[in-house]
Amino acid sequence: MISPIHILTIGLGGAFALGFVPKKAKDAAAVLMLAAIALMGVLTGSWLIGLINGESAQQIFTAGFKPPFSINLLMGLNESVLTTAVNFIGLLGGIYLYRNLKEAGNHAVMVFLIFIMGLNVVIMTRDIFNLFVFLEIVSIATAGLVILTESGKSIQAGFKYMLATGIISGVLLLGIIFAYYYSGTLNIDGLTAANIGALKGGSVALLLIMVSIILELKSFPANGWGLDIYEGSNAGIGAMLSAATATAMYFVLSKLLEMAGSEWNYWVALIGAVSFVGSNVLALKQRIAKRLLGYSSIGQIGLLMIILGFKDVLGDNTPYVAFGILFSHYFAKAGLFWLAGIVKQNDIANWAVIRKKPYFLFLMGTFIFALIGFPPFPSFFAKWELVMELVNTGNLPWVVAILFGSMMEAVYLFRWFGYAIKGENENIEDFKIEWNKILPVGIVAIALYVTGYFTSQHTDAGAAINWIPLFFVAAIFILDFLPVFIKNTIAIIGMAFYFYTIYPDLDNLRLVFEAIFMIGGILTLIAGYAYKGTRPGFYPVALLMYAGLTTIIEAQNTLQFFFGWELMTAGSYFLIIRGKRSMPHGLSYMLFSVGGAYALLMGLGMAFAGQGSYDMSIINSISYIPYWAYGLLIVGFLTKTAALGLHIWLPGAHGEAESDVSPMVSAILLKAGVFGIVLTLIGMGGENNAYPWLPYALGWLGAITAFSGNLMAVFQEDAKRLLAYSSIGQLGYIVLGFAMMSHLGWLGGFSYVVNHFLYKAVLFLTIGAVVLRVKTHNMYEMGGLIKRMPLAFTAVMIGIIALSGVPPLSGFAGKWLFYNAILEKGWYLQGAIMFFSGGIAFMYLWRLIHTIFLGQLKDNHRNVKEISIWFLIPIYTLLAGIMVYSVKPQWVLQPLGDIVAQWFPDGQLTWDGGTAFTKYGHWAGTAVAVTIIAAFLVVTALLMISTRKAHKVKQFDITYSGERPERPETTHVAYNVFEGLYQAMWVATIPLVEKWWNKVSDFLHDTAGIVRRIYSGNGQSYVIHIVLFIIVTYFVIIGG
Amino acid sequence: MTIAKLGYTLLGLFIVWNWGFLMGAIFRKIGARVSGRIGIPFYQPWINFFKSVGVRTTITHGVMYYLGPVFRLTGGIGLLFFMPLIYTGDPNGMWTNFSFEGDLILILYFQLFGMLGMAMGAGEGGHPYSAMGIARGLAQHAAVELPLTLAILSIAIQYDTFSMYKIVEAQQGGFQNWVLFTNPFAAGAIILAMLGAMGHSPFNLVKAPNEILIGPATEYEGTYLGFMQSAGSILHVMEAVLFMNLVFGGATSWPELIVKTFLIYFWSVFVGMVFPRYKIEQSITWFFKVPLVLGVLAIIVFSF
Amino acid sequence: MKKLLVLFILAAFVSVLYPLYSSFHGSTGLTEVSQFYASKENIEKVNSQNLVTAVVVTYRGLDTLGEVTILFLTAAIIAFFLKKESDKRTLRKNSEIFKTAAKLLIPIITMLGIYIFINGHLTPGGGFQGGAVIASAVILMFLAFPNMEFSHKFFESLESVSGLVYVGLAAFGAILGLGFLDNAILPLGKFGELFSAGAIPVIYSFVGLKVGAELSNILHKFKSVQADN
Amino acid sequence: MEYITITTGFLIILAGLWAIMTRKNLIRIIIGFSLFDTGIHIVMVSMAFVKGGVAPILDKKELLTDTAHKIVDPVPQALVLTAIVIGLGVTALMLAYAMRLHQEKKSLDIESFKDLKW
Repeated sequence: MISPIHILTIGLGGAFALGFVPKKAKDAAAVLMLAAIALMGVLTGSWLIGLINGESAQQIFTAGFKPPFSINLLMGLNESVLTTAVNFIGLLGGIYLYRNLKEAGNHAVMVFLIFIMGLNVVIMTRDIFNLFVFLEIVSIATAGLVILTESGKSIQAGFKYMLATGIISGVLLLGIIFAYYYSGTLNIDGLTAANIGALKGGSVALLLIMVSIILELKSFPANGWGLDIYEGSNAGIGAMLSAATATAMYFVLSKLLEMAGSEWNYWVALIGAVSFVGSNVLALKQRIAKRLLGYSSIGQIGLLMIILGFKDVLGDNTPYVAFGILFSHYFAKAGLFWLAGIVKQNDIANWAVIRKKPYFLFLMGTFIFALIGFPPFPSFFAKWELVMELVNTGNLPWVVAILFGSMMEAVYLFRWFGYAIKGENENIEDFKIEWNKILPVGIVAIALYVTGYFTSQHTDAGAAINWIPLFFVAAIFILDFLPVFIKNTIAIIGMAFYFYTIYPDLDNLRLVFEAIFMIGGILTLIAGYAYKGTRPGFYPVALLMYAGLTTIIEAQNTLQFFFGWELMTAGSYFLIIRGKRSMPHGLSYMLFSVGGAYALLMGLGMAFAGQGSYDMSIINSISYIPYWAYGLLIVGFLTKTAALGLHIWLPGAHGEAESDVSPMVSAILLKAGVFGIVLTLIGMGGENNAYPWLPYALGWLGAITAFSGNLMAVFQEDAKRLLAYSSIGQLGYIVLGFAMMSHLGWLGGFSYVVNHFLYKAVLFLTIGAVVLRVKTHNMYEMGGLIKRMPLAFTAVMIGIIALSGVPPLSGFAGKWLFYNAILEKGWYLQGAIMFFSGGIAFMYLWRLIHTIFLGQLKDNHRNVKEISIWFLIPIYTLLAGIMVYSVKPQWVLQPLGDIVAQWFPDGQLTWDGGTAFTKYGHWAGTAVAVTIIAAFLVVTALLMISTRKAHKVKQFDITYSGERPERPETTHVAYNVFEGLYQAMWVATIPLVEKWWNKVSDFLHDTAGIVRRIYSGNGQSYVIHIVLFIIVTYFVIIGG
Repeated sequence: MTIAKLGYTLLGLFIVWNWGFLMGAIFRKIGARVSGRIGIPFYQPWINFFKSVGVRTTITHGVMYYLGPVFRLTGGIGLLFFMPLIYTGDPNGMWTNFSFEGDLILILYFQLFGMLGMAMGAGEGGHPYSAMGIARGLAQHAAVELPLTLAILSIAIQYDTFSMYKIVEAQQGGFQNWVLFTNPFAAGAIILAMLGAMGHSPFNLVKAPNEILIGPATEYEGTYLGFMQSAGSILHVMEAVLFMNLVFGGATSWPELIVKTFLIYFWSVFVGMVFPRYKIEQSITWFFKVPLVLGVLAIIVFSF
Repeated sequence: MKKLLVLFILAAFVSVLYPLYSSFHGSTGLTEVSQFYASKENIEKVNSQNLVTAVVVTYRGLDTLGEVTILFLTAAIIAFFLKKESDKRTLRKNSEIFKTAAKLLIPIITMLGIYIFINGHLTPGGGFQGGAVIASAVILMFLAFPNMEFSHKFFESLESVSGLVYVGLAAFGAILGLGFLDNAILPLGKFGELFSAGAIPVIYSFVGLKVGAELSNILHKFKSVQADN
Repeated sequence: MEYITITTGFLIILAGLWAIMTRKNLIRIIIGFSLFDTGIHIVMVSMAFVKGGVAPILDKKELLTDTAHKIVDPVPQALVLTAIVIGLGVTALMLAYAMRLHQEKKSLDIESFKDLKW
């Protein structure tokens, strides 16, 4: 193999040779440069392959002497990975910047080449002074590249950069020379052996070296200059700085950290944490895309510093974790910077223009999800491993800091993405595609998926992940150009087949949920046939959600579970955000989901701690602060079930979603949270669990959620929001049921799970279909539609009777079980709240059916048609389910009872034929239904006998104070009908939760707004920041 | 057995139906006398009923409109089916109807059946006052339910059962065993909540549109109205029976039932004579005050 | 106010640096590394009379390569960064004495520069110093004859050739298996003579040429973008 | 001897920093920067000094025996050479920047270049 020293030969030789290329032959120069970078890449790449295949790392000596007497370089596995990465991104970046470099001339091309070469040496060198020299090369080259495409801003940024790096390198030099004075060597390994940190002056020298490297990484808050060059320079250069330079500098830090000794680990981690959190918080206020990316880069480097600081804790996993995060950052950030250069929009709000070319949106989404750590990207697996290990070793505050910082990052990245997906883009000029610019972006995006896949294969838990659903998603994504009919059929067949293949392997508990997910999924997909055209982007994301859902069910280990959970979140986010006015709700949905996911992550980490396994069964025996662990898991799952306090995303998200998406996210998706809660509660040990306060609190939360959800539903004018609030309430019942931790409670809970799936799917589908016909969500704009759509009316009528719990329909089963459970458990007050909530539910249900279907038909609806047949098919299938459940409840409740009895054997229902007994009473579902139906039929018959030939009267044939009203708008009482109730209960409708979250948000944004003023833009103050940073670290680390 | 039981049940239904008419007439009369009028003859309800049924029904606004009274009447009849009328010492004995020992939850929820159907039926008529009345009714109903449920739960805790038959059984053997005395808080809450459930003044804003002779009752004529009058009479009695069973020891014979339901009904009429009508928000807040406190106390007392 | 703050910061910075200062006690002997360089065996191995040059060009030759690269980079950056804003330029006429003296001095200064880098391995001096001296001759030229044509092309080619030779010599060592930048690729010669120390004088000469050319280029660029404001 | 130089070196570093942090004029800041660099260079050279040593140029016969005890440390001297050249490069580039900045806004006041902030 060729000695890596020839990177220098190639790089420098190429750069010097460029001097001979005639000024006119601009292409020749650029091509020569790309060839040189490619050659360096091939060289390092061949080393990478060789080292992976077991060759040993090579020391490169110069001048024919051994270190420490001469400078040596090292090509080990890490070095080969990183140099290859640098050269790879250098090549792509060179291609991206092709035109700019060409136009700037040979000199600029030389600078770019030397920049890449310098980074290679920085990674490989083992001599600290040599490191200093090549760092200078890199920073001078950077100062040159900043002004590649000149503007006043870039020159200013470049000057500030030079000022700051000048000071930093001076400090570094001072540290180096004193290190030499104390140890007599400049070799990093020699310095490591000399342990200069032990001396008083030596420790200061070490501090100066370490701090200057940390400052080179643009640590918060002495990093205003860094942000300026990200913003001021060409986006292609920003990509280089963020991907290549940061990668190399990070490795330098890791080299020097070994030299500094393990006592520095803590400080590096601490500075990293401050940087990660601080930078991400300040970014909240940022609206300039490139500067935003700068903040994010700095944050990510902070995270990487934390990982480095915990290398002793992470042990052999350190490279896996660090590379996972590093490479996600490397690809994604390069991609985003490049996109910024293509889109050419400064204000993130104007990124809506990216939607004009949908595949760019896909690229942007890929990068953003990779940055935040969603599957299937490497950062997901790395973050998982990191959190698991940190929790395992009890470093909880660190985990909290990491997750908080990540959360903030998610806020601004998703806000940006939200603008891209939903912002106004009418008046923004479209951008042009240049092939040399799109190529690198495409390559890094693909690389993210590929590296993600291979990262997952690295650990046993990750290798167990079933990728088939994801491949199916990918396939349907490729087929996205096909018409709806074909894609829908493929999707339905795919899901049905998949369900058929996996259902025998599932236990009964999982089968119940999987059936809801898959059968429900297929039924809601059928409604998709009603759509025309290609419906771009719908099927990949819908299937992504189902892929996540089924992965949750199938999960054998916690990693798989979390993987599925995040996939499901991502898919549902895209589904929700498809709605017309759903942007703000999509954002809040995502933020709550991400927050919830982090709670889960911590909880799962605590489960891992002390058990050392990822098997799903660890949830059943958490030993490390179990109260917290179970609590966090439950909180995580509650974000998905939209418990009070975590619910503010739901009404908007479900209400504004498309007609067939609302049932997916409401009837189906919410059950994923329930499934999680069920697993957690099982894990807590069922009846005699040792954590009585958790279910108790959960029970109250459920009851209050039920009450507030229902009450809010009453005051909605928007039909879909009404149903959305209703879902919050219904999920409150479910949570309360499971919280009771008794057989009856759980059976009630399960009964509700099944029922809510059935009737909420019916209601959302029907209302959604009606909305498609009448083109409004506002109930007061509808009315009298029973005349135009009797089938829809019937469906809603059955749906609301089932929901309200009025016998004989299936909803009563849940109610009956509930009150028996309540009495058994002794949770009377909660029970009373539930009952009251039921009464309130009645109001909104009546309102739903009355204001839409009854009352006065509006003039503009006189010719609307019955809802689409494609909606009616799933609706009536579900109704059949409700009817069967209603008439033969034992068919459903007995199997559910068997499932529940696995964990709650006591207090089961006893069955005598169709009659269920508890110790408090009994209920004969079939008999009751028969009795009522019989009575109903008899009475109907009597009426029919005595009312022969009743003729239908006209709409306005009503007595109205002696006059006949003529306008349906004024006669249809629909708007604000529950004013009386509002006057009595307005106190309970104050959106305290929303206010609270707004306060939190305002607080963070205000803080960011104030703190970021330290970045005054004055280069001088940046120097002061740097000096202060050094002083503060000195006093903190070494002390007075 | 079943045939015989069906016979008894239908007989019970007939008695209740008539007693409801008679009781209604008596209280109309009392009301008239209190306000210095002569009032109707005691047989007026029957006249009304037969006249309504006898008139040819000519109009309909649609299917739901048509089925509204059916729902209503089915609700009334069903309530009677699911509630034991008279305690005979045998859970499946005569006059216990098809109550399956009278599961309280079933009864509480089935009450809503007629209400719901009626609401939908009247809704299809398209009369604005129907909607207003129903909206008010539902709001008030929910407010009434809260103290009522608390009290009923308290009684259920007290006797450790949801079976109405068992609750009645436990109150046998003298009035000192009545819930009224054994669980005064619950009883208090029920007695107050009852006022709302009966729907007399001051809680009759729901029906207020009646006074100006429009709303559901005028929308429906002929047989529809007859059905609704029947349903009204049955429901009135059955509500009273519910409270009688819960608080006042049930009834061991028809005369006892008639006396007790009369007194229960009288209580609500008496209050109605004395107090003027509440606005809907006033009535809701009223139920959240004393009745709610009593209900919570009833729960607290029995949950330890 | 700001100055007070800066003063305070500097005071704090002094307290950071003070431990360095206070722990400095001078040196009583060479470090292990320098002792190695000063050992007889290694003096002979490198065969350079000037030990500093031996360190600069051989032992730490990679640094020097980097250093040369930095100058090269700077020159390249300045070349594409500084652009002519306007041609209008009024210059004061130089006096005849100055011009004549310059004509006389420029060759001598250049000679001195060349001497310094050629003898870099024997006497104090070397490529950088020599290059800088040559550049000072160029400054003098610019001052004395501001309107004289300056062949950019020539200097750039000189730069590139020197750089390529340097890298080539360095890589040649590696290819021969001696090591990158090993001076032993050329005969070591006799200690203390001009042709000694192997590749050092060759390298240093090219470094000198390169530095001279680069500095001249930079200076020319600075000069050429000046304009009347 | 070495104490004098190292003290001077540190003082020059501080003087340079003072200039960088307080002067408004870009050229003065750059001069401050040069001072800062020079100070560091002086400190470096002070490290090299060994009591009684001569410059490490072996142009006298007696220096060739027991060289290690007769000369001062050549390494910092070599390093300082590199450092000086780097400093020169950086200074040149900064000056070029200053020229461009002046072209942009016809001002050399650092306060006038605050277009990028927050």
